[in-house]
Amino acid sequence: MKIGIVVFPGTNRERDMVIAFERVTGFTPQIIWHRETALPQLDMVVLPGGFSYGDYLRCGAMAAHSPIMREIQAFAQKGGYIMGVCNGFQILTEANLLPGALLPNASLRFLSRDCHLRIERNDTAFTQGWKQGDIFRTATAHGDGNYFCDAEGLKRLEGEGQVVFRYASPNGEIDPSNSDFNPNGSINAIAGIVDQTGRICGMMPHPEDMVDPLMGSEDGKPLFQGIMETLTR
Amino acid sequence: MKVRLIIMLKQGVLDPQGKAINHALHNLSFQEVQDVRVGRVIDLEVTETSPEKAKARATEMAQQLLANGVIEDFQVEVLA
Amino acid sequence: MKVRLIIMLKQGVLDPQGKAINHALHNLSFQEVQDVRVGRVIDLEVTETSPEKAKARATEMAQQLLANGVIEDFQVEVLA
Amino acid sequence: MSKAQLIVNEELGKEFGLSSDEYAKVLTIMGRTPSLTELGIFSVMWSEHCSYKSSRAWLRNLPTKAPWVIHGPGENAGVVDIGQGLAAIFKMESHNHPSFIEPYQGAATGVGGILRDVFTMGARPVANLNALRFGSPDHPATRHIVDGVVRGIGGYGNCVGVPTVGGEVNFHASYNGNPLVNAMNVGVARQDRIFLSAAAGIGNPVIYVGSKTGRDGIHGATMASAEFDKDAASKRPTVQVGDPFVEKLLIEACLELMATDAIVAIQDMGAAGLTSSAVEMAGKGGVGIELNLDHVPQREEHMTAYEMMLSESQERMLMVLRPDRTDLAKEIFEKWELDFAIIGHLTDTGHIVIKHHGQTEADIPLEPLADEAPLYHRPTAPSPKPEPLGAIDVDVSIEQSLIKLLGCADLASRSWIWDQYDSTIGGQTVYRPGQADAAIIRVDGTNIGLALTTDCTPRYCAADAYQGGAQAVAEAWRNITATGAKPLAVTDNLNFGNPEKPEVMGQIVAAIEGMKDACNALDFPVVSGNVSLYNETRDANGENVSVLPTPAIGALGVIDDVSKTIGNVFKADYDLVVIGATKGELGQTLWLREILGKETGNPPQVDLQAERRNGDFVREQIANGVIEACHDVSDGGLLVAAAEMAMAGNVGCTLDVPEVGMRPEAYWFGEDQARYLVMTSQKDALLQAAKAQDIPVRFIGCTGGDSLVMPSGAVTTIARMKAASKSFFEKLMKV
Ligand SMILES: Nc1ncnc2c1ncn2[C@@H]1O[C@H](COP(=O)(O)OP(=O)(O)O)[C@@H](O)[C@H]1O
Ligand SMILES: [Mg+2]
Repeated sequence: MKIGIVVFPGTNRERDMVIAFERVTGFTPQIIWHRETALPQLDMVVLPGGFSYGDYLRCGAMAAHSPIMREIQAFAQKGGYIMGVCNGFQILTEANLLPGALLPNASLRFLSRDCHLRIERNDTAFTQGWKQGDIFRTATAHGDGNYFCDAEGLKRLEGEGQVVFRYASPNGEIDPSNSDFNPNGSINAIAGIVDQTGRICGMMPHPEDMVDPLMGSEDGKPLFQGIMETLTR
Repeated sequence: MKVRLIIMLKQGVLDPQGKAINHALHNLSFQEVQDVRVGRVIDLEVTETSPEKAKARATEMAQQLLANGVIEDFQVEVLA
Repeated sequence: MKVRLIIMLKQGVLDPQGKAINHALHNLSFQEVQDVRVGRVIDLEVTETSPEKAKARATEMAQQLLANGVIEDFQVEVLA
Repeated sequence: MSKAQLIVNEELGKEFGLSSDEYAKVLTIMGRTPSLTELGIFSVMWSEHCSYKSSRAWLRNLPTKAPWVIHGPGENAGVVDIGQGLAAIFKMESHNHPSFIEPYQGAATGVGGILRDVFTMGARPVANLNALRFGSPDHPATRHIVDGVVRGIGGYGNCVGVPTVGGEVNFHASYNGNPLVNAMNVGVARQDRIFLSAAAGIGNPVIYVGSKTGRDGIHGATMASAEFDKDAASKRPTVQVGDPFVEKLLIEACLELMATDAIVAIQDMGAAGLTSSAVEMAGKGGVGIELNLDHVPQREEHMTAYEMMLSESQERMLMVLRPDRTDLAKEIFEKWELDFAIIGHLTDTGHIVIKHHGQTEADIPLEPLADEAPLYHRPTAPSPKPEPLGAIDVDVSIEQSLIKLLGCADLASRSWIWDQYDSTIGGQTVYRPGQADAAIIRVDGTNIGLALTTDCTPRYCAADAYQGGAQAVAEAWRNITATGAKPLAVTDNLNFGNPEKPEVMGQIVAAIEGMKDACNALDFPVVSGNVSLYNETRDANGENVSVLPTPAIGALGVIDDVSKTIGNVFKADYDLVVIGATKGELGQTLWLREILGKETGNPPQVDLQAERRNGDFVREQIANGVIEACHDVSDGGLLVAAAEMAMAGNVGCTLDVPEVGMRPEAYWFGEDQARYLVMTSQKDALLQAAKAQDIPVRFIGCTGGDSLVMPSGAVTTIARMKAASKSFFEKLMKV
């Protein structure tokens, strides 16, 4: 399994991602510097969290228009898998690889706390480690995670089953209007989506920080197990 | 030549910042305020000397990078 | 009546956003860009009908709340 | 505009902050009237901030050595051995005044500055902490300052990708016009790759990297600088704006360069920017330095030598490189898209020489600049003794008192703050804020754990600065001990009022004395620190009142196996034991202040022998697995400690030992020191071990349920406690 983690200036959660892949799958991802002009042979590209270009302008905007993204677009065209977490999700929407946009949190404040996600479908590489309806705890840490898309886009997303992770209460109830459970105010409590092919996934929370009991939980492990099962099959 | 881009959230996109400011202004007794929308200004100093061309280029910049068409509209103004 | 506030960093104050955007525009081959400054727009919908009064009130709002006088300057414009 | 309009004389020296004596000294050293740039250099190097002229004589008394101390005070940050060839590098620094002027940027640049102090020594920063003091919650400015400071700390720390894992907050009217923002950073480096600032190698190039220089923060000489640049509308703000994005690049670039053999010496440009970094590097190395300012990367036009030397633009570093490695270094900094310029070289003249536009703007001998820096033994006066405790007359029940205390400014849940700080980035955070008495971070790639805390109780210091200084150190040591880690060393941030007032100077001296005794008794040396004086608030009558004396202590502990650390969270069905003697001291307690509205009596007395004995016992029992959760008893006393552990774990407890020989309030809310509330499933073993070592212990109840149940049978639900605890920030920060 060949995973490439792309590092832009200001990316800062790449190390967390490396640790998670190593710990859960035993595979060591390679780091790809944003100035590289060609991608190596890869099964999956990961865009990790952070503040690419300081998140100045809009989160992820400048990274989305940097040269390496052309390669990543081509990689997507050829059927490659892509996962964007937090800033990576923002980059994927800014690059139009995923629909919608991430607006400032409804509270207008950065939020770093644990939340619960419900698995909406488990037939993707990213969710097959769970059962549909499973609830898991994960960390969040972002200022702009408030998922938005217009009414038509939302209908399409929901209709096609592209929502894979939703913010939920610890018991699995979904209540988009409750800020305890839907911390950033996302529309329909959407926390993560896939594109129409199911091979490109973006999510705001950080399962990669939840793979070690010492750090409080191993709830994030199934993400990486699922990816490994798909990519080593 | 100086060009100004004004970038605002599209009608229909929720603007929590505008809402918060509206609220805060009411608390300060600016009761006449009915609605607040918050956006971004980007002032560009460019070498281009033709206003038309400068405007066209700034439009390109907005489309490619500076505005996000999914949620934002923009206007271009040549300042000087 | 609609009033627009344009709030920019004072001359001489470092504008990290502008700097980064300038850089990104160059990477996208907008070589003509020499300098970028980023600011905020706040559009206020007010009940006031006299342009002078509206402007005066918006100025008060900026001074009291909307602009940070330590590092920002602002302009008021009556739009409609 | 011409510099000639500014005549350098004693008068101007005064405006620049130099006393008549100091100005006379400058004349003697120079043997002539200094140039404007030279005067600027003297004034910043001899400022309180750079020279520690009021505190230096006393700071010397603090213990700074231990077998595990690699570098103590004098370097950019303290360095201690944490095993496996690794070192922890840490320091705390204030940004008080800037945070009042512009809370967001003031706090943000405070974080940026302390990060640079740490990574300049070769460490990768792994954790931030912040010790904050704000004005009274009802003061109209407080909300705005809290909002800006917290956003600023989060904004900078989150962006650079360093987790913010702990800190403390107090509110008091003395901080109304002068909040205290003390930022601490901790980094980890290999012991054989630690970088120092002493320059060496005559002829070696001096390199400037990072952001460009603008006219930011040129105060010291404030007014004056505006005068000779009329067109720039004298209103130029002196506020520095931070750019955490550039800081992140700077960290990566510096660490990449540090993996090579290119660097001879390196120093961040902190306060007084280019001046202090150049002077200190050359001074420490015993060499001369010549800079040509034409090569300094500049953000603004027509900057003068004076402005460039005094600018406090952020995110800049100065380095001395091996001459054959400059190309390599340039390549690295260009890769990270940072400015890189050779701006000078080392000389054998022993002078700092500044050239600009072909002119020599300054030429100062370095030795006297350092050696003859002013040093004051300012007069001290004892502080008035606190009013006696007085009669205690209460009609508020224990339960009501508890609820009131949990919602008070100094005890209420701080989650509103820490929720805005990324505390998990890096994937090494074992205990976040609110989960343990000290934050616990694993050192990446090892099992080593670092325990981090900041502590100080200003109201104790105000009542008795000696006891307060000792208490701050003891509490920090206790907080680390309560996690199972071994306390190693201290960084301090001494925040006081105007040292020219004898009572303030008396507080400074007494607090340092208390710190010294505690550090000695606890084997807890001071390895770095910072002093911030002249912190004053103008009161309603226009008088300047000093802030409460606030010697903030930041501390670090270590444990070889991080999985052995414990938190302060209740789980169901354990026994609860108090370790340490309860005498029921009520002087200066929160209970007294919040329930009776009195701030009287002596603060709880620190018994350093008891601290040491009880703490060593607790650590031993944690290592043995006998203690499974632990919380030190401090602000609010025993009942508050139990309530905090209950809220953290969502598990209640039944307290079934009635208080003995004292009024219940004294037992439950007294703030006697050297105590821990611990949770165990091996009560008998614990009690026996304590007895064997003559440690005072007392079984006080069991955990379980969803409420706190008093011996009287009175029940307080966790939900109610949590609501009270949350209400303070909700109310304060409500839009
Ligand atoms: N400014 C802050 N930033 C981050 N965490 C904080 C801050 N202030 C307090 N905390 C956290 O809140 C918890 C309680 O703080 P405090 O009451 O000072 O603890 P204690 O009195 O036990 O030392 C600790 O985990 C502390 O790190
Ligand atoms: Mg503490």
